[in-house]
Amino acid sequence: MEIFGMILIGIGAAFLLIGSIGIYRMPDVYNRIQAGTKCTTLGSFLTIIGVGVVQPDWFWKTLIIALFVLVSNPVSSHALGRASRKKRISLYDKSVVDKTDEFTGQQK
Amino acid sequence: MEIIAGILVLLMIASAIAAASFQDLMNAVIASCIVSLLAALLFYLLQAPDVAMAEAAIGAALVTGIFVIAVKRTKRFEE
Amino acid sequence: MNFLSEYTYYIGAFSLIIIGLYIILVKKNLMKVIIGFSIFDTGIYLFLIAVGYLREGTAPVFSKPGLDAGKMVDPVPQALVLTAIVIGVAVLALAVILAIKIYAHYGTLNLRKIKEQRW
Amino acid sequence: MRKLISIILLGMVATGLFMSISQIPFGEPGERIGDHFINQGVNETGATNIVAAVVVSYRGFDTLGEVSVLFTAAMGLGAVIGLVRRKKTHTPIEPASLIVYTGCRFLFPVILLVGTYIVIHGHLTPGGGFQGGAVIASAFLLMYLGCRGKRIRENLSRGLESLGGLLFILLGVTGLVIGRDFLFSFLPEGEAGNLISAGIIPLIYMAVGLKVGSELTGIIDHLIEDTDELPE
Repeated sequence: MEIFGMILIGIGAAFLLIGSIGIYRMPDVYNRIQAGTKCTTLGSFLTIIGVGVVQPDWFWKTLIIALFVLVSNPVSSHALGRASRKKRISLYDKSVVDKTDEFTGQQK
Repeated sequence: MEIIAGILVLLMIASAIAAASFQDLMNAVIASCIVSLLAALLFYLLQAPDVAMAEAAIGAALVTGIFVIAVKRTKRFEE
Repeated sequence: MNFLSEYTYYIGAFSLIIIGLYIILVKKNLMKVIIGFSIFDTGIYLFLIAVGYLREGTAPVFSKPGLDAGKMVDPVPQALVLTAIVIGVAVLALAVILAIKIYAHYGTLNLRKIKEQRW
Repeated sequence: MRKLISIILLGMVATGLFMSISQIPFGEPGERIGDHFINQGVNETGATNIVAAVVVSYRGFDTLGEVSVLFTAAMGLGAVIGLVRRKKTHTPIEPASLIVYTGCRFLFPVILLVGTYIVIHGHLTPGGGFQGGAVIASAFLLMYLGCRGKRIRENLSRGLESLGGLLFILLGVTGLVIGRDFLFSFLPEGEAGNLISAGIIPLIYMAVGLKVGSELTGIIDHLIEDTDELPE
């Protein structure tokens, strides 16, 4: 059981590492937000659950914390992305598709 | 544990210097928020969980919110 | 080197206090000065907590039986800092709202340009 | 010139601070006022969290003073805001997107619950009135930012705040009424470690939590209301 928890923590840490490399390597704001959100959500979820598996007393508390992270992290990243889109921060030069106006067009 | 504390202290000093030197006030506010968060971690390492809780809730959320509202209300850039 | 590893927390608190004082004394922008006050506060809290620390001590909470009371860190600085943090945020909000009012009145946050604030 | 004077002054302060700090030993056991609190705190107050015992019981009178400082700061803030009554120009506030709105609506009761838990369990685990009040206020900050337009009534926050202060003072005066000291713990201490124990410490912490939470919420409410009326 403890080894299983350690494996979970290891996978989570690997995802967090990939996420931070992604934040460093990606060219513009939106790609960075995407890399940061996806990798850190899964990474912190797995890490927290792994801690709960290693210490069975804390399992329910860690589950609640993990659910909280699972809800709050995408919402905050969505708010960040929308705000930066509202500020008209330009996309990367080689971006292929931009559907913002299509979605928000009817509001303007 | 001492190495972790040393890294945290170094990061905290770097954030404080960044808060002092940024011209954009919003960046300075975020840097001071990072100072508070790292201070909360150091409080936890110093076996003071009560203070760590208060510092994390206030330094990270409330103070930053107050400063962001104030910066939005006044000028954003330091002249 | 021994000094550095021994006094890590003191060095952090000391640096925060000095940086905060530097911002308060040198910077011209009023909002920056208030940020400096906040950093200065954090340094003082860190210093007080570090003074009360006991090496390899535990937190002053009897969470499970069998904890040794002699190995607990000092609770008095923690209680002091706890109330000081909450009061600090209220005073900070008061300072911020005064800065907003000053901006609404003078149209600037530059302390050199506000006549009554010159030193 | 001014910068030079400042830096010289700063150097002097830094030297003095460094000389005094390097004399203080770090982590060494010594003569501490806290030894009595740690050794006798559980027997005397019944609270397993010694910090809570110190804040509420041993230094309860100071805490009352500190709470009144908080009240004075909030009152001064309200007075300064009311000083200049600008005319209401309703700038349209753009509503948050549906995802943010739903997320905040979902997270708000959860954070409020956590804050209440921290307040109620203050005498058993790390936490208490000040921390829980701050968490509750941050929940309201989230609601103000995420769901623009929703707002608690000002009378409600002011009433809760007054209720908290009044409760604190009433609990203190009750000790005087029954012939003992101010803030005397007149309830039985119970068994240390249970939820209902430690005399009046949980009650006072609840009063403090109510007061701090509504106080900080009121401060944020004032600031945001002032911002929304910005004449563009």
